Amino acid sequence: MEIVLAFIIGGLYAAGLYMLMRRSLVKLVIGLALLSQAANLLIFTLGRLIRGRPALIPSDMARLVEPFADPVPQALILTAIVIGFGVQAFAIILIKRAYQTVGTDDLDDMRSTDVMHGSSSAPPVNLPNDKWRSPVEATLRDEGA
Amino acid sequence: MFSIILSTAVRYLFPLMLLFSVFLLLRGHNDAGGGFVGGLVAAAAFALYAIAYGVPAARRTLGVDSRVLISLGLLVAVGSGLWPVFSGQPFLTGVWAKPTLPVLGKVGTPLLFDVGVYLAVVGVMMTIILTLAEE
Amino acid sequence: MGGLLVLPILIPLLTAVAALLAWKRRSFQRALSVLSTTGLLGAALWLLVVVWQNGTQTLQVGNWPAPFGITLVADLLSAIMVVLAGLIGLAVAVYSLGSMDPDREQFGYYPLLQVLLMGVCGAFLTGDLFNLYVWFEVMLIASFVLMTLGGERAQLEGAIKYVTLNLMASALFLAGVGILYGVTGALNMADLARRLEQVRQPGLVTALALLFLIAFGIKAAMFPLFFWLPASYHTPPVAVSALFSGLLTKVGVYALIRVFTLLFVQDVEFTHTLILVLAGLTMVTGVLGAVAQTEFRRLLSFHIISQIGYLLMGLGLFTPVALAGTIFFMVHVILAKSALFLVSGIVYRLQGSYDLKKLGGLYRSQPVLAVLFLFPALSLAGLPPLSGFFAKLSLIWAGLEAGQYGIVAVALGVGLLTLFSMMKIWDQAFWKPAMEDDSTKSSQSSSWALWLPTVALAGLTVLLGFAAGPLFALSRQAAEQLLGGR
Amino acid sequence: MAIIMAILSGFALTVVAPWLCRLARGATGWIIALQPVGLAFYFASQLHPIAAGGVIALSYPWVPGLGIALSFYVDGLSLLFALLISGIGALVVIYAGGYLGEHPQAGRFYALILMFMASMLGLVLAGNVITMFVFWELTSLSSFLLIGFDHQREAARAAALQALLVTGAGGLALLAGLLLLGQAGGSLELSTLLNEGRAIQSHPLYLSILLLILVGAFTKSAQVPFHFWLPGAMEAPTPVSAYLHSATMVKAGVYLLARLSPVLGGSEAWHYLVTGAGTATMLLGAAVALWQTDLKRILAYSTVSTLGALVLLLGMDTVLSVKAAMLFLLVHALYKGALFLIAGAVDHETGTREVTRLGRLARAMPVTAVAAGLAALSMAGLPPMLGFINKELLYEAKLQAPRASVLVTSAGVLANMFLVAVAGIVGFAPFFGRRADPPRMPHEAPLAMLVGPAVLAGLGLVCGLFPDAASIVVSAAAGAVRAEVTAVELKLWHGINPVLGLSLLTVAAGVGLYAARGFLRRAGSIGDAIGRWGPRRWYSLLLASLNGLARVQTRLLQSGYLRRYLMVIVLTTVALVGSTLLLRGGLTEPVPSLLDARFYEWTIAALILLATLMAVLSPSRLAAAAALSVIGYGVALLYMLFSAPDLAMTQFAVETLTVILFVLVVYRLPRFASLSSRRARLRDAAIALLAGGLMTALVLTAMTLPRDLHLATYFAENSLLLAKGRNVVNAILVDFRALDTLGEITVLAVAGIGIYALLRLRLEEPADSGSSQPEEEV
Repeated sequence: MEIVLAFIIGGLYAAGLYMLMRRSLVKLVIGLALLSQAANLLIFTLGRLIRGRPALIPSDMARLVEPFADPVPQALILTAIVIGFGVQAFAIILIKRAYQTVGTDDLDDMRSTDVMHGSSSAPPVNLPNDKWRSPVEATLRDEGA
Repeated sequence: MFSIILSTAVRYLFPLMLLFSVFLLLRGHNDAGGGFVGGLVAAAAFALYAIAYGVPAARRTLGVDSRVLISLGLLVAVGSGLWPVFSGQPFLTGVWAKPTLPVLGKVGTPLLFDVGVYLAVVGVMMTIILTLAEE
Repeated sequence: MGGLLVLPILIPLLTAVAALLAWKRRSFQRALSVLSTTGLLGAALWLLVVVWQNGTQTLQVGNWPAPFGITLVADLLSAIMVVLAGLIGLAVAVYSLGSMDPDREQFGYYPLLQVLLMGVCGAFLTGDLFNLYVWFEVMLIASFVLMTLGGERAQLEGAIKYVTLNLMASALFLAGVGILYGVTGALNMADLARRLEQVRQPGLVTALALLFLIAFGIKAAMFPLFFWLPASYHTPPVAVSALFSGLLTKVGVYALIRVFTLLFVQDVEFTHTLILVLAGLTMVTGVLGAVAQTEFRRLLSFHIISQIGYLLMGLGLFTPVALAGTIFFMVHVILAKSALFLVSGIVYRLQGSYDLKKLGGLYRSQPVLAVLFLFPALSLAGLPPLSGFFAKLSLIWAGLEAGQYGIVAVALGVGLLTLFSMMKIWDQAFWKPAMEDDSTKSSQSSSWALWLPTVALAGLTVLLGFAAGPLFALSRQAAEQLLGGR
Repeated sequence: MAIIMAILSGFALTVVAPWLCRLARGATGWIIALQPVGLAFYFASQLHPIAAGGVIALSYPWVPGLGIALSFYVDGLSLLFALLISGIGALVVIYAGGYLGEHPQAGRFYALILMFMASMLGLVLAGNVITMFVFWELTSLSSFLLIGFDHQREAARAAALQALLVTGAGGLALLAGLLLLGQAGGSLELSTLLNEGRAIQSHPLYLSILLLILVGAFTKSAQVPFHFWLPGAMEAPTPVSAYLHSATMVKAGVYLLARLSPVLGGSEAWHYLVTGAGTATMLLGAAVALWQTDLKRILAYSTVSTLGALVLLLGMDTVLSVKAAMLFLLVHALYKGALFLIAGAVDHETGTREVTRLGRLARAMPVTAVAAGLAALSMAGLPPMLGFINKELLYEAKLQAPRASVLVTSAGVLANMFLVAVAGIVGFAPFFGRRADPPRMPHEAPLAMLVGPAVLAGLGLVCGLFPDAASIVVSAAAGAVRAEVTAVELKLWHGINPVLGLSLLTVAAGVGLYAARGFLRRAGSIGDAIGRWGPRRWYSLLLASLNGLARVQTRLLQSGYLRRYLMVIVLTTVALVGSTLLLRGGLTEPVPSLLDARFYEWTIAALILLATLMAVLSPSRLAAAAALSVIGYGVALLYMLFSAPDLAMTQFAVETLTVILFVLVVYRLPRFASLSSRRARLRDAAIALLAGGLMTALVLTAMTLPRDLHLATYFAENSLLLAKGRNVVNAILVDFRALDTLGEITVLAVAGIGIYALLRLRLEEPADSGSSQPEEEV
C-alpha cells in the first residue's frame, strides 16, 4: 500500500502545484489545501502503515506491544492539520477580501505591488497609506464609534 | 416552518452536543478524542444555535466574547504549563493529583492543558463563524 | 538556569494573552507592549550572559529526557539571535507608539507583534526539528495577519504572494521533516545528526539537504526564491516593515545555518559550494533590484535580499572565520536594516511619500535625520569604521583565506552597488531640493517615539564598529560552537 | 597618545563645529584654525627626533581576532604629510571663513572639513593597513559630502557621486589587496610588513596584490584612466578644491605608493606599471590643462599632471627620484594651494572663473596679485622659488633613471613646458594681462582670504632662498621611504649643466605656448576629444548600462506574476533535489512487499486520485469544492484504516469545516474562467507532474530504509506509566510534546484574530461609509 500512497502523494503535490500556478484566486486556495493534504499524507506514509493496531493501550495492559502504529507521525500530523486549518481559513478569508478590494479574482491583475513605478503597463498603484491623524481627530472618531 | 423544525431540533441537540464535546475532551487521554475535536463539536453546536436562533442569541448563550474565550484558552494552557514551574520543575511538566476520580481517571495538568485547547478552539471557531455570519 | 530558556517564549505569549483580554484598551496595550519587550530584551541579555559564562544551556520541556521530549537549546548563536529579536522588538514597540494608527491598534496589533516575537524566539531556541516547524508557523501566521492588518489594497495584493510562497515553503519543510523522521525515526536535532551519519543512503540525505535548502531558502529570500519579499514588504505600515525586515528572513537564515552545520555535513563539498554559488547570485540580483527602484521601502526591501547573500556566503565558505563573519553580519544587518526602515517612516511622516521622486530637501531641513540615515546606509554599504565594514571584512578575509576569489570579488562589487543605491536615496531624498509645493506635506511635528528607536539602532551600528573586537570574538566563539561537534 | 589626541580632537571638533559656528559666526574660521595650527606646531616639534631616524609607534587592539589593531606609525614620510595637512588645513579654514561669509550651512562645512582633516591625518599616521583603510574611506566620504556641499545643483551632486564611486571602487580593490598583503606577509601591521618585502615579492599572489593596491592608489590619486573624477570634483567650494583635491587627499595614493614601496617596490612589474601610469597621467593632465578656460579646471588638470609626475618618480624608485618626489609634494602643495585659493578669491570678487574674461586685476587686488605671481613662478620652476630647485632635482632624477631615461626625461620636459604656460595663464594673465570684462568690479579680497595665498606663496619664496628648512623635512621623508638615511641638500645654483639646459628649454617653450594659447584654443581641443571618447564617457555608459541591466533584470525576475514565481521555485526544486537524487545515487528501487494492498484500499486510493483530477479539471467551483472534500474524507478513511483514529476524526471535522468555509466564500466569487492558454496549461501540468514525481521518488526511496522506532518505543512504554494516558497520540500531544500543541493553538488563535480583523478592519473604503466599522457590543 505504501507504494500506492507514494503515487497518491505525488499526484496530490502535482495537482496542488498545478492549481497554484493558475490565475484564479479560488484555484490558488484549492492548491494550498491540496499541498497540505499531500504533506500530511507523506508524513503518515513514511511512519509506515500498520493495519488495525492503533496506539491505544488496552485497558488490561500497561504498555503497547508490537506491532503498533507509530504514534509520533500521527501526533505530528494532528498538529500539522490544525495549523493547516488555521492558515487555510485565513487564506480563504484573505482571497475573499482581496476579491472585494481589488474587484477581480484574476491574479494577473494583482501586480501593483511588484511593478516598478513609471511602468505604463501597471495598474494604478494604491500606495500604502499609514494614516497619520492628529490625536484629537482620532479621539473624536473613537468616541463617535 | 423550516426554522421551527430546526429551532425545536436544536433545542434538544444543542445540550446534547455540548455534553458530547465535553465527553470527547475528557476521554481523549485514554481513547480517541481530545481537546481539539471536542472544541470543534462544541463550536458546531453553537453554530447550529446561531443558525436556528440568530447570531445575537448565540452570542448571548456563549456568555463571553469569543475573543476572550481564545485568550482564556491560551491562558489555561500556559497556566497548566506554569503550574509545575512554581514547584521548580520545567515548563509543561505533568503534575498529577493523587486520587483517581471515578469518571475522569487520573487528573493532572495535561488534562488542564487539553481544556485550554478546547476553550481556544471554541473561541477561534466562534470568532470566525460569528464574524462571517454578520458579514 | 534552564528556566531562563522558556522566558523568551513565555513573556511574549503571556503579554499577547493579556493584551487580547484587554482588547479595547489601547493605552494599556501600548504600555504593556513596551514593558514586555523590555522584559524580553532583559531576559535575552541575561541568557546571553549565562551562555557566555557557562556554555550551552538546555531545557527539557515537560521534563522528558532528551531525544523523546522537546529540548530547548541556547548556544551562543541562539542567545545572540534572541537578543536581537528582543532589541528589534523593543525598537518597533516604541516606534509603533508614534506611528501606528489607532484603528490597527484596536484590531490586535500589539498582541500580534508579541506572537510574532514568540514565534521568532521559539525558532531560535528549539532543538527539535518539528518544533521548529511549529514556531515557523506561529511566526508566519502572525506575520500574515500583521501584513494584512488594515486591509488596504496593496497590503492584500502583497499578502497573497507572501502567504502563498511561504506556505509552499512550509509544505516543503514539513515534507522534509516527515521524510527525515521516516529515515531516522528522530526529531531532536542532535539525535538526528547522530542518526543521519549512519543512514546507508548518503545520496538521499544530500537530496533531503537540498529540500531543506529550498524550504528555508524561500523563507530566507535566497535567489531564486525571494519573490515574495519585494512583492510585499513595502505594503504594511512601516513599523511592521521594519520588524519583518529585521527578523523574518533572518530566521530562515538561522535555520539554514543550523541544519547545514549540524545535520547536513555529509557532503560539504557539494552542498556548501552550492550555497556559495547561490549566495553570490542572491547578492547580485538583490542589489540590482535595489538599483532599479525609485521607492524608499522597495529599494530597502531588495537590499534585504542582497544582504542575505552575504549571510549565506559565510555558511557556504564553512570555516570558523566565515561563520563568525556571518554571525557578525547578522547582528549588523538586523540593526542597520531596521534602522533604515525606521528612517523611511520618519521621512514619510515628514513628507508624506515613499517615492524618491517626490521627496527632497531633507539634508537642509532635517540634518539629524540625514545623519541617522547616513550611518546605517553607509554601514550597509560596508564603509568603515561602521559595523558593516567589519562584518564584510571578516567574510572577505575568510573568502580570501579559503581561496574563493570569485565570491570575494562579488561581495566587494556588490558593496559598491549597495553604496550606489544608498546614495541614490541620499541624492533624491536628502540632497535634492525640496519640491516647490509644500502644502501636501504633513506637519513637521513627529513624536519622540519615532526618533528614539531610530537613534538607538543607528547609534548601535556606529558603536558596533568601534566594539568590533568583542563582537567578533563573540561571533567567533559562536562559530566554534557550531562547528564544535565535528 | 598625542597622536591619538591629534586625530580625535579633529573628530570632536567636527561634532561641535555647527554649534560653534552659530556662536562665533564670522570669526569661526579663525577660532577653528587654532586646532590645525596647534597640530602643525606639534608635528614640527617632532621633526628633529624623527629626522634622526626615530619612529613613533602605538598600538591598541581593535579586532584581535582578525589581526586588526588601531595602530599608529609616525616616521619622516608621515610627518611630511602631517605637516602639510595641518599647516594648509589651518590656512584653508581661515580662508573658508572669508569665502563662506554668512553662508547658512557654514557650520556643516566646517564640520566636514574638520572631519576630512582628522581622517587624512589618521590615514598618514596609521600603522596598521586596516586602520589606514578606515581613514582612507573616511576621506573619500568627506570628499563626497564636500563636493556635494552645494547640493541644490544637480551638477554638484553628480560630481560628488562620481568621485565617490570611482574612489569607492578603488577602495574596494585596495581592501582586497591589503588583506591579501596581510595574509602573504603574516601581519596587517606596517612595522612588520615593511620588513617582509622579500617574502611578499616572492609570494605567488604578489602580482595580484600589487595590481589591487595600485588600482586603489591610482583611483585616489587620479591616475589615467581614473583621473576624470578630479576635474569633476571642482564643483566643490574652492577651499575644498585647494585642500582636498590638490594639496592633500589626492596625494593619499602617492602616500600609499611611497609607504608601500619598501614592500612592493623594486620589481619589474612595479616599475612598468607605476612609471607607465605616471607618465601617461603627467602628459595628459598637462596637455589638457592648456585648453581649459575655467580657472579651477585648469588647476585641476595641472594637478592631475603633477600627480602623474609624482607617481612616475615613485615608480622609478631611485634615491634621487624619491627625494625629488618628496620635495615635489611639498612644493606643489605650496604653489597649487595658493593658486587655488587665489582662484577662489578671484571668483569671489569678480563673479567669474573664465580666464578669457579676466585681466588687469593687479590694481584692484594687489596682494592677491603678488601672491599669484610668486606661486606662478614656483609652478613654472623659475628662480628664486623653491619650484626651481624642485624642477632641477626632477630633471636630474629623470636623467639618472635606471630604465628608459631618455623617454622619461623628454616626457617630463614636455609636460613641464605645458605647465609653464599654464602657470602663466592662471597666475599671470588674470592680474597683469589685457583688460577684460569681469561681471563685477573687483575689490581686494578680505583679510581671511589673503592670509592663505600670501603665506603659501611666501613660503615658496622663502624656502627657495633658504632651502635648509625644507631639506630637513624632505630628507626625513625620503629616508623613511628608502628605509635608509638620506641626506638631501638643496641649492638654488647648481652650476651650468645639462639640467640647467633643459630648464632653459622648458621655460622658452612654455612661454611660447603661453603666447600661442589663444590660437591653440581656437584650433581645437584635446579636451573635447577626450570628453567624447575618454573614460568619463565610459563612466556614464557604465552607469547607464548598470541601470538598464538592473531594470531589465528586475522586470524579468520580479514580474508581478505569482504563477511565474511559483514556476521558478518549483523548477528550482525539481532541478536541485531531482538532479541530486539521480546523480548522487539517491534513488533506489522500492521494496515490492510495500505494494501489498487490499481491495477496499485500492478503491479508496482510486477515489482520491479521481477526486484530485476532478478538483483540478472541474469547471465548476462547487464541484471543485466537493472534490476537495472527497479527497479529505478519503484521506481520513486511510487514516482510519491504518490505525489512526484520532487523525481520522480530526480530519473529518476539519475537512467539513474547511469546505463549509470555502463554499461560503467562493460562492461570492466569480465563476472559473479559462484564463490561461492551452499551451500554458500543458506546460504547467508538465512542471507540476515533474514535481509530484520527485516527491513520489523521495518517498519510495526513503521507504527502502529500515524503520526506526526508538521514539515510538519510548512513548509506547511510558505513555501510561509516566504520562498516565492510554491514548499514546494524545499523551504525545498534551504531555510529551505539549510545546508543539501550545504553538498550534497559538496559530489557531492568531488565525481567528486575523480573520476577524480582515473582515472588520477596512482602512481603504470610501470615507463616507466609514473606514472601519464600529466594534459590536457584546
